[in-house]
Amino acid sequence: MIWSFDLLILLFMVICAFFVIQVKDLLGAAIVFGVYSFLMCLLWTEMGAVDVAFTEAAVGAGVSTVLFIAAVHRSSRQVKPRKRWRRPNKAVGLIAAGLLGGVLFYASVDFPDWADPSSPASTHLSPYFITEALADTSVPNLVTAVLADYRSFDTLFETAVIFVAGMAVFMILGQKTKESAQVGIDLTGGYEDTIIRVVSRALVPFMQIFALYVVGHGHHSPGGGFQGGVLLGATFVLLAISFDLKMVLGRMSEKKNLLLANTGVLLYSGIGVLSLLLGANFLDYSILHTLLPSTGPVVARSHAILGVEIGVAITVMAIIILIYTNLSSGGTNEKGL
Amino acid sequence: MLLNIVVITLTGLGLFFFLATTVGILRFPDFYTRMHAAGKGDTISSLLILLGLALYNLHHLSLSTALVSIKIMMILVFFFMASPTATHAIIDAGYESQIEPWHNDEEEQA
Amino acid sequence: MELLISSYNYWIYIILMMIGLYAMLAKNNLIKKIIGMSIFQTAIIVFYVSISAKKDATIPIIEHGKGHGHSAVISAMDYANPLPHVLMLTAIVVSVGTLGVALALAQKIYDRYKTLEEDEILEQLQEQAVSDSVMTSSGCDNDK
Amino acid sequence: MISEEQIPVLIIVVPLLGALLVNLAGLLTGRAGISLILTVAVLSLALAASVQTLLLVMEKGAISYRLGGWPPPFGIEYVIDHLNSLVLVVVNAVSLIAVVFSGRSVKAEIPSHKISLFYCILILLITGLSGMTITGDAFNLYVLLEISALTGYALIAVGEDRALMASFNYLILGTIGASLYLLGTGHLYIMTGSLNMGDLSSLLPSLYGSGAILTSFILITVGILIKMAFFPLHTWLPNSYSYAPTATSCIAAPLVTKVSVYVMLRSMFTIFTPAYVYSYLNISSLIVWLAVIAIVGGSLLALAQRDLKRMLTYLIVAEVGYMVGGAWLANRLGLTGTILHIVNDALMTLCLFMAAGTIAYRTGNLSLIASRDRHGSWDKSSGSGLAGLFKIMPFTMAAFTIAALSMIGVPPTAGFFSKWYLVLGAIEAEQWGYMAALIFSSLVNAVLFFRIFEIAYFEKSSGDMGIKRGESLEAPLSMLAPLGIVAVSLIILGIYSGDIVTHIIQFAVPLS
Amino acid sequence: MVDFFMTVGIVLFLLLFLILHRTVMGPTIIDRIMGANVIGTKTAILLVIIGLIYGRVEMFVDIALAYAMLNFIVTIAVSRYFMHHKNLRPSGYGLIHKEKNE
Repeated sequence: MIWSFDLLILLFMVICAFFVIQVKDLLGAAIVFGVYSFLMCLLWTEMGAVDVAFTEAAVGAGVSTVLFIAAVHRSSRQVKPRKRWRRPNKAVGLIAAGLLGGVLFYASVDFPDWADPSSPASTHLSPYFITEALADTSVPNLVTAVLADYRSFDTLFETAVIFVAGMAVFMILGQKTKESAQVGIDLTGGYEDTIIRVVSRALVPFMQIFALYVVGHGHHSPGGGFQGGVLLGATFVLLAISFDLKMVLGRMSEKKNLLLANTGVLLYSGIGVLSLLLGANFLDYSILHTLLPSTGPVVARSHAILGVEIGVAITVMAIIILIYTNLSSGGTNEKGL
Repeated sequence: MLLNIVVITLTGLGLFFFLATTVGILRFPDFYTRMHAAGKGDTISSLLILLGLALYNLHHLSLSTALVSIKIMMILVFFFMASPTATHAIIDAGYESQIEPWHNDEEEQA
Repeated sequence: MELLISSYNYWIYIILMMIGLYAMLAKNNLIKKIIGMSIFQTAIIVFYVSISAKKDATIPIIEHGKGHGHSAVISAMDYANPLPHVLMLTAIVVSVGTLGVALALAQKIYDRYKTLEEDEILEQLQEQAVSDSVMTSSGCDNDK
Repeated sequence: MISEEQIPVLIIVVPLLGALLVNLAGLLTGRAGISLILTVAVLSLALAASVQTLLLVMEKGAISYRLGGWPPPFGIEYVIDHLNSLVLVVVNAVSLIAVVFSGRSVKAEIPSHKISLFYCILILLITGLSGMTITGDAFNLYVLLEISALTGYALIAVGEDRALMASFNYLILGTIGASLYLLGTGHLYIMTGSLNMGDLSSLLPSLYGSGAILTSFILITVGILIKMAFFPLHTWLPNSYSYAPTATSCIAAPLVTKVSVYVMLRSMFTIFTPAYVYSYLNISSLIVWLAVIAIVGGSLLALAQRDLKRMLTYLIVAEVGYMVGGAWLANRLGLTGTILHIVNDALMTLCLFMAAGTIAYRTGNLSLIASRDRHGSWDKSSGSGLAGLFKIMPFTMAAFTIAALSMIGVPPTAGFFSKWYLVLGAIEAEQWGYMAALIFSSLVNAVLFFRIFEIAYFEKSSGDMGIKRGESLEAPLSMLAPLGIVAVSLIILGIYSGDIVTHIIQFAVPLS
Repeated sequence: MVDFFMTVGIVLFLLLFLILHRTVMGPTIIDRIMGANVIGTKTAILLVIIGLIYGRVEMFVDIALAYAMLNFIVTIAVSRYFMHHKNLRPSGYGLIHKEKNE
C-alpha cells in the first residue's frame, strides 16, 4: 500500500460517489459511475489486491458501465423531481444511512490499525495460505490458489451465481416473438461508422488472444477464469456495439450462449464430481493424479485449477454476452446499442 | 544514468503535455475545442509517459524485463489505435447531438 | 492525528456506504437506486480489501524463484493477505449478477409502465387497483 | 462407489448438476414436458440423501465434511448436526411436494419456451436454501444466500404484472440484507481473522467486550431479519409472494423465511454462542418485545386484507415473529418450540399456499370480500370468490381446513404443539407480553379462517364460467395428492411431535 | 527513481482532479464522456506506475492493458448511444413510444 495515493484516490471516490447520486441525467450518472469504478480499481492495485483490481476493471469499469448504458438506451435518461407525497422516503433514507454510519463508526474505533501486519486478520489464517499454498498446489498466485482450491466451493457457487444471473435476465427479458416488444426505438439514425468498424475489427482478435492468455496465465500473474471470461465477453460486446447485434448473434447465437453457460458450470462441477467418484471428497483435486499420467497430487491440483478456470471463463463469457444482448435489445435480440 | 535522464525527459514531457491537455480541457470555450485538446494531448502524453516507463523497465536488461517492456509497448500501440478512434466517436456523438461550434462573435463583427 | 492515519480508510468506506444506502432508500428513480446499490456493494469491498493491506508487503503472488529448492522460505510478512481478495472476487461477481438482474427488471418495468420513477409507478399501480374495485362495484360497465 | 461419508455433499451436488441437466435437456430437446420429470427425479434424490443424512446424524452425532479435502479453518466445511439435518429434510421434502403440485400451474402460467429454464432456476433456489442450511462457513453462507436471493427475484418476476415492481423492491431490500450480513462477517473477520463458524466461536470469547463484535452481531442479525421479513422490515414479502406464480410462492413462501430463521439460530448458536447472545448481551427481552410487535402487526395487517393469498403472506410475517420471539426466550422450551415451529410452519404454509393455488387454478379468484374479476363474470352479489367452495372442491377445502386449524393451534394438528412449547417457554421466561401476543395471534387466525369457512360453507357460489351450481369441480389428482399428503402429515407430525422433540430437537438445543 | 515515479503519480492525480471537475460538472454530457475517457487512459498509466513503485511491473501490465481495452469499449458504447438518441439533454424521453395498439 502507498498511503499518499490511497488518500488521494479515496478523496476522488467520495467526490464521484456524491456526484453519481446527484447528477440529474442517468447517462451522466452511468459515466461518472464508470469513473468511480476506474478509481476503485486503482485503489485496489495500490493496496496490493491485483486480482480484485483486475476483476473490478473488467466488471465494474467495463461491463457494468456498458450494461448501464444499454439499460438507459432502452429506457429513459431522465430523472424527474419527486412528487411531494413521496418525500418521507428521503427521511427514511437519511435516518437509515445515519444509523448505519453511527454503528459502523462505533465499531471502527475497535479495529486494529489499518495495514497493521500484526492484526488478527493477518496472523490467524493468512500466514498458512501464504507459506503453504505454493507447496500445496504449485500455484504462485496465492489468490488463484485459495480461490480455486482452498475455497473452490465458494467459487463453484460464484460461477453458479453468474449463471443464475444470466438465466434470470433471460427469464425476465427474453422474448420469443419479436412483436411482443412494446417499445420501439427510432433506429433510422444509426449509420455505419467505418472508422470504428475497421479499428474494432482489427483490435478484437488481439483482445481475444489476450483474454485467453489471461485465463491461462492466472496461475502466475493476476487474472484467471473470471477476468478472462469477462474480457472475452467484452470483445463480443465491442463487436455488437460497433457492428450490430445480428453480427454477434450470427456467431454466438442465443442457444449457443445458453449451452456454453451450462457447459462451463458443468465442467467445474464435473471436475468436482470426478474426484467424488474416484473416492475423495467433492472438489478434492489431488485424487485426479490417478487419471493424469506422470503427475503427483500437487501438480494434479494445478492442472485441475486450470480446468476449473476454463469452466468459469466459458460460463462468464456466455453470460456476459447473454446479459448484454438481452439488455440492449429489450430481450428481442433485434437491434442493440 | 543516461537511461535515467532519457526516462525523466520523456516522462516530464508527457506530464507537460498532460498539463497542457488539462488546461485545454478546463479553459477552452466549447466542446469541439476541448475535445481537440483532449484527443491530441491525451494521446501524446500517454505515449510519452508509457515510452518512458518501458525504457525505465529495461534498467536491468534480461529476457523477462524485455518481455514486460514489450507488453508496455503493446499498451502504447493499443492507445495509438484506440485513442484516436475514441476521440472520433466522441466528436461524432457531439456532432450527432447538434452541439453548435463556438464562434467568437466580437471578432466576426470587427 | 495518529488515529486519522491509522483508520481513515475505514471511515471513508463508511461514508461511501452511507451514500449508497441513502441512494437505495431515498432515490425515486429506479436506475439511481441500482447505482446506489452498486456503490453500497463496492463500499463493502473497500472494507474487505482494506483488511488485507499490510505495511511493507507486496502483492500476494509469490515472486519467481522463491519457494523452490533450498530457498524454500516464504515469509508471511512479505505478502498481503490473499483471503479477503478471494472473498471479494466472489463478492464482485455477485454484485455484477445482481446488477444485471436489477437492470433487466428496471427495463421490464419501464416497458410496462413507461417510467422509471417510483412514485409514478406506484400511482399507476394504485389507479389500477382502484379501477379494479370500481369495475366490480359498478357492475363492470367499463370493462373492455 | 460413493461411500457413506460422501452422502452429505450429494444434497448440494445432485440438485446443482440436476439444474444444469434440466436446462440442457430443455435446450436440446426443446420439449418442456421432460423438465418436470427430471426435476422431480433430482429432488427425490436430494430428499433421499437428506433423509439418509438425518439418519446418520441421529446414529452418530454431528458430521463434518471437508470440501476439497482441506481441514476446517482453511477450507470450507459442512457441519451437519441435528438442527440442520432436520431443516434439510424439511427443505427438500417441501420443495419436492411443491414441485409435484405445481406441475400444472407452471404449464398454465409460464410461457412454454421458458419452462425448462424456470425449473432450472427453481432447483437452484432449492440448492441455495439447502446450501445455506448445511454450510459451516460464514462467507460461504453469503454466496448461497445470494444464489437463493437471485433465483428468488427471477422466479417472482415472471409472475403477473405487478410482480415486477414487487421483485424490484425485494431485490433492493434483499441486497441490503445480504450486504449487511457480508459486512457483519467482515467485522468478524477483521477482529478474529477467521471465517469458519466453529473456529469463530472459539476465538470470540476473548473479544466479547469489543464494540466491533457487537456491531457485527447487530449487522448480521439485521441482515437476516430483513431476509426473513421481520415485521417492520417485511415490506418486500407480501407483494412478492402474492403476485408470484403459484409454483414460486409454494416453494419460496414456506422455505425462504424458515431457512432465514434457521440461519439466525445458527448465527446465535454456532458463531456467537449462547453465552454471548443470551448472557453477555442481555437484550433478550428487548427482542422478544420486538417479536410481540411483529406478531401483533402481522396479524392486524392480515385482518385488513381482502385477498386470500395476500392474507396468507401477512400470516407468514406474524409467524416469523413467533419464531424470533421463541428463539430469544433464552430457554430450552422456547428454542424447542422455535425449531419445531420451523418444521410445522413450513408444512402449514405450504399446505395453505397449495390450497390457495388449487382454488386459483380452478376459479381464478381468491378475493375474500368482493369479486374483483376483470371479466365481470362473477355476480357481485356473490361477494367472494371463495363462496360455496366446500361444495365445489370438498377435498381441497378439507386440506385447507386442516392447515387452518393447525395455524390456529387446535390440538391434534402440528401447529398446536409448537405453540404449546412456545407458550410454556414464555411462561418459564416470564415474558407475559409474548404469551399474550401468541394467544392474540391465535385468536386473530381463528377469526380470519372462520370467516373464510363461513364464506366457503354457507355462501352460495353463483359463478358461471361453466360451473354448475353444486357440481363438484375438484382439482386434478396431481394437485390433490400432494395437498392431501401435506394435510395428513400435519396431523401425523402433531401426533409424533413428542418423538421428534426427544429424538432430534433436544440434541439441537444448545442450552442445558 | 521510485521517488520520481511517486511524484509523477501524484502530479497525475492532481491533474486528474481538474479533469474530474469537467467530468462531474459537465456542462454537456459529451464533456463528461470526454473527461471519463481521459481519466480512463491516465488510470492505465497510473497502474503501470504503481507497478513500478511495487517493483513488480510484470504483474500490473496485464491489468493496464485490460483497462485500456475496457475504457475503449465504454467510450465507444457511450458515443454509440448518441447515434440513436440525438438529444444532448435528457429532456423528455429518449425513446419514441410506439404503442402496438395505437
